[in-house]
Amino acid sequence: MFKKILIANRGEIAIRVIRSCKEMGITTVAVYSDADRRSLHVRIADEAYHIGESSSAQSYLRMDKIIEAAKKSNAEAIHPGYGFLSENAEFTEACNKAGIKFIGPDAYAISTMGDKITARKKMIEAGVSVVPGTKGEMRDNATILKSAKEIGYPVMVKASAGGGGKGMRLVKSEEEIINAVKMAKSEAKSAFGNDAVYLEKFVNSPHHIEFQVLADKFGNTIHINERECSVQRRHQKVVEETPSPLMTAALRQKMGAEAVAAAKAVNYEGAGTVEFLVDNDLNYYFLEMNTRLQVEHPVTEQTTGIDLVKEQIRIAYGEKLSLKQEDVILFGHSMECRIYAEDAENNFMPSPGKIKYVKEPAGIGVRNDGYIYKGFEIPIHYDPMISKLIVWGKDRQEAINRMKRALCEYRIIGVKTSIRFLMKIFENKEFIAGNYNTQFIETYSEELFSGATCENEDIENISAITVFLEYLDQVSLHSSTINTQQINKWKDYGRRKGIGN
Amino acid sequence: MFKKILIANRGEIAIRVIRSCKEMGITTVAVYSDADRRSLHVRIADEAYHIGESSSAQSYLRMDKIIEAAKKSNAEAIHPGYGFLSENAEFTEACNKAGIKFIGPDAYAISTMGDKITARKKMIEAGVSVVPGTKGEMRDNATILKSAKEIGYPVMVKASAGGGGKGMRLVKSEEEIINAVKMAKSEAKSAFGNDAVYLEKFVNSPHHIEFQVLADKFGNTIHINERECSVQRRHQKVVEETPSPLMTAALRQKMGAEAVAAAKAVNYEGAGTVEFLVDNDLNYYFLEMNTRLQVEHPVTEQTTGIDLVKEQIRIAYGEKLSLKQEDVILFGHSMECRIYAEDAENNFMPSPGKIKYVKEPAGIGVRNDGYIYKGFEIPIHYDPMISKLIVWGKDRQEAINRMKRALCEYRIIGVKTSIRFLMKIFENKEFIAGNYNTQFIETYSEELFSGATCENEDIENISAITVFLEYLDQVSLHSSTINTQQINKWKDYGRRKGIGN
Amino acid sequence: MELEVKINNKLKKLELISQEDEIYTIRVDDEFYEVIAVKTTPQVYSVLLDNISYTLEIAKTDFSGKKFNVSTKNYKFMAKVIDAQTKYQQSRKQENDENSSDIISTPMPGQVIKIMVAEGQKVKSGDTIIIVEAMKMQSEYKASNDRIVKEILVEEGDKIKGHQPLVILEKE
Amino acid sequence: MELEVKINNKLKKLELISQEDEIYTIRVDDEFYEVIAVKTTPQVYSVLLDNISYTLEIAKTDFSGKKFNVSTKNYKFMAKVIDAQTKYQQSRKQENDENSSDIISTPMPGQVIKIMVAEGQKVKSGDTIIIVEAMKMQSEYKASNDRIVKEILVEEGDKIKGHQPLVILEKE
Repeated sequence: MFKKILIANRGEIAIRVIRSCKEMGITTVAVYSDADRRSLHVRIADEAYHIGESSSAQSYLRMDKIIEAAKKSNAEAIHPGYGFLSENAEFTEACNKAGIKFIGPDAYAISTMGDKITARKKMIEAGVSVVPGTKGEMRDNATILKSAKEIGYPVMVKASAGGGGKGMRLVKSEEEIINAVKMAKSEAKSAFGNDAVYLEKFVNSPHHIEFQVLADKFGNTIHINERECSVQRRHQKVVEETPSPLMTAALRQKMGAEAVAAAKAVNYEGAGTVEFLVDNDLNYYFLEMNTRLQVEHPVTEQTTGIDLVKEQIRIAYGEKLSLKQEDVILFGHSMECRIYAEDAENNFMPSPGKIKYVKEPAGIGVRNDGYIYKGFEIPIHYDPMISKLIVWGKDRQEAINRMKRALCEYRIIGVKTSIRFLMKIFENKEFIAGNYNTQFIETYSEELFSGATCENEDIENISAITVFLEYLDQVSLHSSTINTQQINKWKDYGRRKGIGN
Repeated sequence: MFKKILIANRGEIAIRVIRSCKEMGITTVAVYSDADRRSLHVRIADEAYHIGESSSAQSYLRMDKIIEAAKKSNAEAIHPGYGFLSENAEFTEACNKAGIKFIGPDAYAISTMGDKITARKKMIEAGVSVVPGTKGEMRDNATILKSAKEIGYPVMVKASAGGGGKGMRLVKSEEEIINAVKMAKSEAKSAFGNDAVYLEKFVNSPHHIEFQVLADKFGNTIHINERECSVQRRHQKVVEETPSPLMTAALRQKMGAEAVAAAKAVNYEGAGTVEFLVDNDLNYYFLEMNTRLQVEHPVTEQTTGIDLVKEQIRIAYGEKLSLKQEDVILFGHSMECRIYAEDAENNFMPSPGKIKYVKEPAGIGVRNDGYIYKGFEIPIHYDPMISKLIVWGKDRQEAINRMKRALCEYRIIGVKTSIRFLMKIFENKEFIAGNYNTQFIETYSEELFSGATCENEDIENISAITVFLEYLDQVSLHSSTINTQQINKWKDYGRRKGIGN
Repeated sequence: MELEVKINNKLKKLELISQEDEIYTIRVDDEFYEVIAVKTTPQVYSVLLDNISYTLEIAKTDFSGKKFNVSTKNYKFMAKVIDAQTKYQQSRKQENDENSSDIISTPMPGQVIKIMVAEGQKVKSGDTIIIVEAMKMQSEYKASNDRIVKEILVEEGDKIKGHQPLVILEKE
Repeated sequence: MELEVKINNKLKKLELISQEDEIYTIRVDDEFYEVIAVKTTPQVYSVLLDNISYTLEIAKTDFSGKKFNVSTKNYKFMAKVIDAQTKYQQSRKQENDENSSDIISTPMPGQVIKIMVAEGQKVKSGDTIIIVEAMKMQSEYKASNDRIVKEILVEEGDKIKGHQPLVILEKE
C-alpha cells in the first residue's frame, strides 16, 4: 500500500480523506495557503506544506506548487478531494509526468466526461439513455429548425463546454429558436472560448438522481446504489438522501446498469458519479458524470458500510475491487445536510467570520464531517461550507426525525448559518412524504424562507434576563469580585493558621 | 405514545436516552442534584427538577423525590438508565403505585434475577446451562464437603445476594472448604444482611459473553446477538465488541436460544442482558441477567440498526415487538471503549476535576456518547465515566484501526484519562488477533501499564518551545500589546479622516 | 439595579429585585420572573423558569461589552444593553447625525473589487459606490441619498474587515 | 530572551534567537530549532518543524501562569517556566525547608472520611493521618517522617479541593 499521500485540498474534505488514510496506516501530507495556516487540516495531517497566497488561483489551483510539495515530502500519491484540481485532466497528466499517482480516473475519462457533446455521443454509443436532442453541432438554421421540431418544444439550448447555467436557454416555440441559438453561442464563446451548442428536450420538474460507481483498473465496474439530490437551490444541492423515495428495485437495477455502462465507456477507474434526470413517469436521462468524490458520498457510506475514500486509494494502488455487484447491500436510510456559513434569510449571502461558539451534534446515528472550531475564522476565499451533517436511520422516517434532532443540537455563533432553513425543509409535509423534485425549494420558498420571528414573549424576556446577568457579571469582573474572594480565602486560611499557633 | 418521560439518571446515559426521546417527539424531564446543576443533561432536556444534595443517596437514589418530580411534571413514564434505581424492585413498585410506567421489567423479574440462588434455580428449571454447583443453601459441613467433591475442585464460594466480589472465595482443595464457607457467610452477612452462600465450579480464564434480549408484554422474546466483554479490570468492563471473535453462527443460535429461555423464565419485559461465562472449549454457563440497559448497548445498535432505547420505550408503552428473531441482522463489527476520568498509570485512581480542554473524535464510523464540555467540573460524587467511544467497521480489522484513529483524535486536558491505556489494548497483538479472555489485562499488565515515557527528544523540545511561546504571549498580554495596537488603528483612522478634511 | 435591554428592536426595562444563590427575581417591564440561572461556561447560560430548561449561548459582538448575539433553541437575537453611558453617547450621536456624513461599509470581511466613484464626485441615491466580493459572491453597495464623495479609504484589491469604513459621503 | 523550562523532570535552557512573523528560531540547550508556530486558539498551538505538523494543547495548572499541562498526540507533560522570579522564590523556599512543616494534602478534590490523629499527637513515618474519598474510592494519606500533628485544618465530612492543606505536621 502507499506509505504517504498528499491531500490537495482543504476544509472538511481534506480532513475526511486524512481520517481514512490514518485508518489505513498511511502518512498524510497537507498543503495550505496563507489564509489556512490555522485551518484544522494542517493540524490533523502528519505533515504540512505551504503552497502560496490565500486566493485559490495562487494556492490550491497551483499544480506546480502541489507537485513540488508531493516531491519534497516523498508522497507517492495525491488525493484531490472535490473542487479545485479534482476534475482537471492537465493536473492528472502533470502528476503522471512527475511519477506521482493521481487518485482518480485518467485524463481521457476526465476530459471526455468534461465536454458535454463528446460525453453525449459516448453515452449514446454505450446505450445509455440521454435526453433526446441533437447529436452534434448545428451549422445552419434549417438543421436547427428541423432538429428542434423532431425533439419537440420546449427545448433547451446548451453549451457543449458548459456549466453553471452559462450558454443555457429554454426555448418554448419555433419563433424563438434561431435567435436563442445565436445568443447561446455568443455566451458560450465568451464564457468557455468554445461556441459549440446543442439542443436537448426540456425535462419538466425532474428529479436529480445519481449513481455512485466504483471501477478498478481491471475493468471491474459496479454501482453502489443511488442518491436523491433534488433539493437544490440554483443548481446547488442542499439535502441528499439514499435510497431515493422514488426508487424501485427494478428501476435501480436498470439505471445502475446504465451507470456502469457509462463508466465503462470511458474506461473509468476509481470512484465516480453518474447523474440522471428522472421525470415523473420514471423516464431517466444521463445528465453528466462527475469524475471525483462527491460532497454527498457519506450517505452511500452509511447505508452500505463502504468507506469510499479507502476504495479510491485501493483502486489507485492497483488493487482489484474486493466487492462484486451482488455484495453491495442497502441497509437503512441516510440523509445529508450541507451546513453553510450563509444568511439563508437574506438571499444566502455568504457569512464568513470568526466562530465564537460551536456545539456539534452527536450521538446515535449522527455523523458530522466538519472542520471549524471555536476561534477559527472562516476564510473569505473559499467555499463557505462548514460541515456535512449526515444521519442514518433504520427507515426514512427515523432519518428525518434524527436529522431534526441533530440540527436542533447544532449551535454556532459568530457566523450566520443555513441550519434554521434546513430545519424547515425537514418540517415540510411534502418533503416528509417524499414528494419532491428539483422545483421543491422554489415551490415552497414562502414557507422555507419565512423569517424566524420570535412570537414567544417568554423567550424574549429570558434572553433579556440573560443579557442582563451577563452584563452584571462583566461589571462585577471589572470590579474584581473574584480576586477579592480569592484574597479572602487566603486571609481565612492565614487566620486559621494563626489561631492554631 | 408517551407524551412525556422523566429520566431518573445523569451524565452520558441521561443524554443518550433524551436523544432517542427527542427523535420520538417525546418531551423529556431531567432530574439533578446540587452537584449537577451545570451538567449537560439538565440543559439538553426540556424540563429539569432539582431532587436533592450531591450524594447519590440524597438525590438519584431518592425514590420519593423522583416520583414527586414525575408527578409535578406530568411525566407518564420513568426511564432509569443504568445504575442508581435501574435494578431496584422497590422503585418499580413505587412507580406502579404512583401510576407512572417504569421503563423496564416488573419487580418479580428484577428480584428473581437479583438473587443469585433464586436465579440459578429458575435457570436450571428453564433448561439454561449454569455453572455446575449446589442448588440451595448449605447448612452442615457434611453437605458442603459432599457438594464440593461432586463439583470437583477448584470451586468458588459465592454469596447469594452478592456482587462486587464480596463474599466470594476461590477454594482449591478440601482442607480449605469449611473455613472458606464460614468466612464467606460472615462477609455476606455484613455486606448484604444475608448469609446465604453456594458453591460453583471454578471456570478457568473464561470469556465473558452476553446476549442482548428484547421482550414485549405479549411474550414475544428475541435476542439481538452477543457482545464480547472479556477485557475487564477488576470485574469492570473496559472494551466491548460484537460479534465476539469466539462466536460461530451455530453457537450464537444455541446461546441466543438459552438467553431467550432465561428471559421467558421470569416473564421478562423490556431490554435485558443475559451474561454467560464461556470456556476455551466453548462450554457456556449462565452468569447473571442484568435487568436494564447496559453501558455497552451501542455496539449492538451499530451492528443491527436497532435503537434499543426506542425499543424499550415502545415496549413499555405496550406495543408489540416490531421485529422477529429472523429480522435481526448482524452488519459489520462494532467496538466500544469506556473513557474514564482516572489515572491509568497510577492504579486507576479517580481523577475528577475541571475540563480545561476537550476535542472529541468524529467522522466516518465514530460515535462518542459523552456529556462533558470545556469548563465542566466532573463531580466527585458519581461514576467517573466521561464517555463511551464507539466505532463501527465493515470488519473487525477496520473497527480496530478506526478505534485507534478515534482515540488518537480524542484530547482532554484537566483530568487524567484512560485514553492512552486503551490505545495500548488496541496495539496488543493478541487482542488484534482476537485471542483474549477475562485474564487479558492481568496477563499483559506489564505491556499495558508501561509508563508512557517520552523517548523523543524533538517532542520534548517542541513542548518546551511551545511553553516558552505561551509564556512570552502572556507577558506581552500583560504589557497590553493588543490594546496598544487597537488604539493605534483608531489613531490611524482618525489621522486619515483628518487628512481628508 | 435597573437598566434597559433591547432585544432585536424591542426595548425592555429590567430590574433585579432579589438574588439568593442562583435564584434571581427579575422584573421585565411589568412581569416578574423567578429564574434559576447559572453560567455554565463563559458563553453558555442554563436558565430554569418554572422547571422549563432554556439554554442560551451568548457572544459579544464588539468591544463595548454591551452588544451580544444571543442564541436559543429556535431563535437568534441581537441584544444591546442600554445603561447610563450608552444613553449619553446616543444623545451625542444624534447631534452629530444632524450634519453627518454617510459611511459606506460592509457587514462582513471581503475584498474590494471595484470602486465606482472618485473623491469629490456627486452621486445620486441608488448609485453604486463600491463592489465587494466575499466567497466568490459580489455585492454592490449603493448611496442611499444624493451625496458628494468626501473620501475613499480603500483601494481596489484591498482585503477589508467587516464594518470597516470604506467610502465617506457627505451632503452637498 | 532566555529562560529555563522544565519538562517533566528535565531542565532545558531556551533562547529566542529571532522571530519573523510566525517563524521562530529558538535554541534549546545546544540545538537550534526553526519552527513555524501559531496559536490557533487560547489553548492550542500548531507547530511545524521541517514540515512535520505538531499540535500541542496547553493549559495552565495554577494562577502563576508558569505551570502548564502540555498534551501532544502521544504524550502528556508537566511543564514549568523558571524565570528570575521563580528562581528567587525557589532560593527562599529552600531556606524555609530547612525547618519546614509537612503539609498533608490530596492531589484531587474529595471528601474527608476520617481523621486518624489529633492535634499535638506524635506520629511515626507510615502512620495514616487522614482518609479521603473521591468517586467511591478511599485513599489513605500517611506521614512520611516522624512528626507531631501541629494543626488539623478540616473536619470529617468536609468537601475539599485538590491541593488544599488538610493537616500540618512539624518536627518535634
